Amino acid sequence: MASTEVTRTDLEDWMARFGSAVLANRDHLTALDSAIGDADHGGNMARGMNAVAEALGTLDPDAAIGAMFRTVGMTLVSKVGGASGPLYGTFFIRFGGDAADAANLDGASLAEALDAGVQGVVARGKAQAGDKTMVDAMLPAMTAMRAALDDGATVAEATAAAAAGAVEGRDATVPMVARKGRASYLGERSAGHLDPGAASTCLLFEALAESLGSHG
Amino acid sequence: MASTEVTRTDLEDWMARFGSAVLANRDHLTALDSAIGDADHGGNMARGMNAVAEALGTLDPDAAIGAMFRTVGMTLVSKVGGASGPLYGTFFIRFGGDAADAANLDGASLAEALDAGVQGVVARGKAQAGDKTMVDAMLPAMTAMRAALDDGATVAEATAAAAAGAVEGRDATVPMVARKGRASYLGERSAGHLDPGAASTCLLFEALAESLGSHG
Amino acid sequence: MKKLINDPDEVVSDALRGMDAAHDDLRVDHDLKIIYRAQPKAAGKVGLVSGGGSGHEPLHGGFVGPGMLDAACAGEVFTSPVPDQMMAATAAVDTGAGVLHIVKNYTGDIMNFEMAAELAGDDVRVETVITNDDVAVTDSLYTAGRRGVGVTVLLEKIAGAAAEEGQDLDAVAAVANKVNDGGRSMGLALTSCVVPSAGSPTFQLEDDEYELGIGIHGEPGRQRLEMAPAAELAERLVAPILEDRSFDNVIAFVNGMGGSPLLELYLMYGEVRRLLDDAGIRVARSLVGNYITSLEMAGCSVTLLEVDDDLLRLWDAPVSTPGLRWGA
Amino acid sequence: MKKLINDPDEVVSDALRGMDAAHDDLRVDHDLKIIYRAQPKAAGKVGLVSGGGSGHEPLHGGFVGPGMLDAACAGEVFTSPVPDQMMAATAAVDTGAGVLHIVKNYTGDIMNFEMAAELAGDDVRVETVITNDDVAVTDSLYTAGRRGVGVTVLLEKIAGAAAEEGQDLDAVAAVANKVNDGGRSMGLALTSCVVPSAGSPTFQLEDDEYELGIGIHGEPGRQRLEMAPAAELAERLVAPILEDRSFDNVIAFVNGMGGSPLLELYLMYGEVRRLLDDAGIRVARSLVGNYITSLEMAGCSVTLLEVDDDLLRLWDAPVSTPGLRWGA
Ligand SMILES: Nc1ncnc2c1ncn2[C@@H]1O[C@H](COP(=O)(O)OP(=O)(O)O)[C@@H](O)[C@H]1O
Ligand SMILES: Nc1ncnc2c1ncn2[C@@H]1O[C@H](COP(=O)(O)OP(=O)(O)O)[C@@H](O)[C@H]1O
Ligand SMILES: [Mg+2]
Ligand SMILES: [Mg+2]
Ligand SMILES: [Mg+2]
Ligand SMILES: [Mg+2]
Repeated sequence: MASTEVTRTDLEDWMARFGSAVLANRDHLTALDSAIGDADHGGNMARGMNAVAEALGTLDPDAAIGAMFRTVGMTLVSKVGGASGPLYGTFFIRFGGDAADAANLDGASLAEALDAGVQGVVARGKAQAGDKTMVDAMLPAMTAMRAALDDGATVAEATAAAAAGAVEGRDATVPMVARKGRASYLGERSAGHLDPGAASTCLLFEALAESLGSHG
Repeated sequence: MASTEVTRTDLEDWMARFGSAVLANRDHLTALDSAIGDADHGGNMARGMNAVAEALGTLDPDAAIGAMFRTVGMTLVSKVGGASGPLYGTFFIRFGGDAADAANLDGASLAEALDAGVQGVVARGKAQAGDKTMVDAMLPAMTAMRAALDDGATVAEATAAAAAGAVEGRDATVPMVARKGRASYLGERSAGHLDPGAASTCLLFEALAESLGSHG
Repeated sequence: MKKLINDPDEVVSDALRGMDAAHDDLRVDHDLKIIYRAQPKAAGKVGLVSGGGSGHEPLHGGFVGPGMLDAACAGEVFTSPVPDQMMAATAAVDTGAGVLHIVKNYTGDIMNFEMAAELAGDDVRVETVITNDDVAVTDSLYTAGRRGVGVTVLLEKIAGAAAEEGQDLDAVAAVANKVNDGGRSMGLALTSCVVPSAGSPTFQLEDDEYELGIGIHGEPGRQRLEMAPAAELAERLVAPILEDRSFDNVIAFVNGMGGSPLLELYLMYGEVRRLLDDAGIRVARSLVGNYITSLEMAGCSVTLLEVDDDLLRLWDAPVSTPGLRWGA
Repeated sequence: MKKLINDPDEVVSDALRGMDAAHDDLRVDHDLKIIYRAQPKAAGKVGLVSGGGSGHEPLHGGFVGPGMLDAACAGEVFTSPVPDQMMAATAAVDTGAGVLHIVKNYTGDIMNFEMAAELAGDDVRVETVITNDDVAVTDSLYTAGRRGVGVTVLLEKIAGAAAEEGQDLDAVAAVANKVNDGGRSMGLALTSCVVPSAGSPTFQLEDDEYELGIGIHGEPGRQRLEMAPAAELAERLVAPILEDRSFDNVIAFVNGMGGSPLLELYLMYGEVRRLLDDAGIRVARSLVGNYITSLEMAGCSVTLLEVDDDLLRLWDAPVSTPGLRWGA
């Protein structure tokens, strides 16, 4: 049975998988954003994750998890723009801030760092549950992950639960009427469409679960 | 058997029939002009013939044929613009100039007045036979009318021959490569399309033949 | 998609290359995608920085120059610029008198300008004015709030004139806020637009439909209605503006979304003017043309700005930018 | 057809109503559809009258004002104006120094201006300059000759400045002819346009095609080609111009056909500029934007005008019109 520790290498794998997933889903994310936004979410995320891959490629291999995710976050802030740049940027900056100098994370400290990221997104964007944003995928992901850990789940099980929670949360955005971001301008017409940011958040949690799938 | 004389009333009927034909064919003329021009020939001719109807409605009922067609021509010049305004305007001004103070026309003087009109168009537009313009309908119309009159045809027969000549001339514009007017910019691409001005000229000669269909 | 572009992902950098070449009185930082005046403003005058997604040209880069902006940060198409740009622009244009940030109210723009301010620290005094003049957004409690649209153009001109005459940062910010408070806009689209990196129209409209209450990002509006004559369209734009605020003496601005012929914009202006006359509203100044666009979208917006002598003086002051120029 | 219009047959009169309302410094004769300066030019200066079909806005009406035209005669959409208009405009703007007619080379325009001259008699001395700068028309023996396109804008500005400085009719006509002689243009379309009274697009282009060698009336061009990147499109426009005439020092003008975003026009300008640099041609001045349009057609044209110090001085002279304004 594999390690229970989440290493920097695991987290690099997370970023690589998330990046690939974003590129593979670029057109899909843009199509979602065409329906209730401005048709750029796929392009925004792809530009950002390409820049992240480049930045991580030249990062000091001894950098701690905290420094690594500060780089990820600052890169997204510097390269993406729009709503998703500051939001995902803040997510990773706060994630890194919480992980700080840790060399490895366990299930609990991973959940804590993710929580810090989510709280950063909420603080930055001021969205509440039900506003039809990425937060609606993040919150159920964290709830599911906490519950799994409380039940004694492994890291692999807990992140799989988080991914499943994100998917559920994402799909629950369909009937919602948007109250934040561009989609909110549509009023009732925003109902019936899946939120693009919630969709990219699912890719994030699914990538995490894949990267840690063999962790005890 | 009806009169051999062409009266002012007959010529008013000609203008009324030509006007109706233009309105009925407005979209058709514009469609032809879309293919090799700028999609306004139907609108131009309709605007002009509406104005002519109005002008003739208020014309001194005692005005001679010459004065009447000077009004028709000047109205077209003043209201149409484009290539067709000066060309049809000149046609009628010269027609009227030739008819002058005549109260009635016979076959020969009608042909002469029409010829004066056609020569006016040629002088104004400098198109030659084969340039794919209204002149390609006018010249065969006049040739046919002259030949008919030389053979002793009635006015009705002669104008019917003119109309048939115009139709033949119009259809012969299809394979031509335009050398005058807007269509000439297309070069070889103008071949394969009927010239819109030749089409409106057919309406003119057909209207004449209809108006004089019962004339000996 | 058919566009006069090379690589869809390089549209903004390629266009900035052309803009740089076309205008000797502008300087472009191509790395950071910032448009500056070639000749910086005199020391002691307040700097004006704006920015936003590209695709709204001439806004904002075309409004850089004497009497208007000092710098404009260009984002990707319809994507707000990033904090690095605003930080660099702010530092570059400050002459010691502080800098006004002019931000259109969109979540992304707000957050990126906010982060720029947080990251910049206290080196430069920055005030921010947020434009939110779009009356199509009726419910600001349950939305991201009204969008910044046409008023942004008028505000950049008027605040630019205030800065140029030497007003201090508080005064320039106050005049900017006064413009935003006194301005209202409403827009409609006859067609969508094509975001280059997306490659197909953001939405589809039938041949007998139009979208009422659109923004400037090719996003659908609040309502899809059956196509109507210009007189009725003008009423659909003017009525909600007049319901939202009373007007007495205005700058009347008919803005093209980018794809409608100027002939039609003038025609719409005639209709708008008739409605204003009927409502007893005096028109002090007029502006008609493509000033804040949504790529090739066909359609237009109407903006009314209540003005007093002070705002009119600032409006009339010389301005010399690629997009707006008079008196200089 | 979806347009910001009322009755398709009233588009021009309705738009002129809006134009009149929008510009206090213009006066519109609505009966005759003539746009005049509100403040006529000083006595003893040559008058400039132009005109043509509508749908090319801002040309010509938007170029009426100090430093440019004295009057513009507006025809129906894509239909040249009628002699009555040119006669009235000529009589109105003559201050005794004579009048220059600026006519784009189209059969209809030529004939209507010609008839105006014939009908006017000898009351006013009139000279006529005919613009025919379009290199797409290669064979002038077997066509109506080259069309007048982009050069018309530059000519109206430069001849307007010559008239404003008090040059006499012969001198103004000479400078106008010099501009026409030294200018060449080439255009392309990505889409057709919709003539309001026709109601549907004049031609159809597939999603992977463009028309090379178009004019400004929505007419198809000489060649239909497979869509290509901007760099290649720029070459298709610039190469035939440089083949037709040698250039040394130019005003480089990228003109939008009406439906292409300004972002793309700047991008094209960047590509054009690269080609001119490669060819060793100096660019003295640049102009980028929608100046001579074809309704909502997407596409652009490139115009190069060889200039010397004299033409540059006239180009730089103050101009104050709705469509072109600087130094005043
Ligand atoms: N205030 C907010 N809080 C959280 N998420 C938000 C907020 N506003 C927008 N979002 C998310 O951002 C996504 C859109 O991102 P993107 O398209 O990249 O940026 P933009 O909306 O600026 O074009 C939305 O689908 C939504 O999930
Ligand atoms: N030089 C010319 N001589 C004779 N007829 C001409 C000439 N130029 C154009 N035409 C005719 O005019 C017709 C076009 O008229 P119209 O569409 O009303 O004007 P425009 O070409 O100015 O748009 C052509 O189909 C052709 O028959
Ligand atoms: Mg978006
Ligand atoms: Mg035509
Ligand atoms: Mg965006
Ligand atoms: Mg025409």
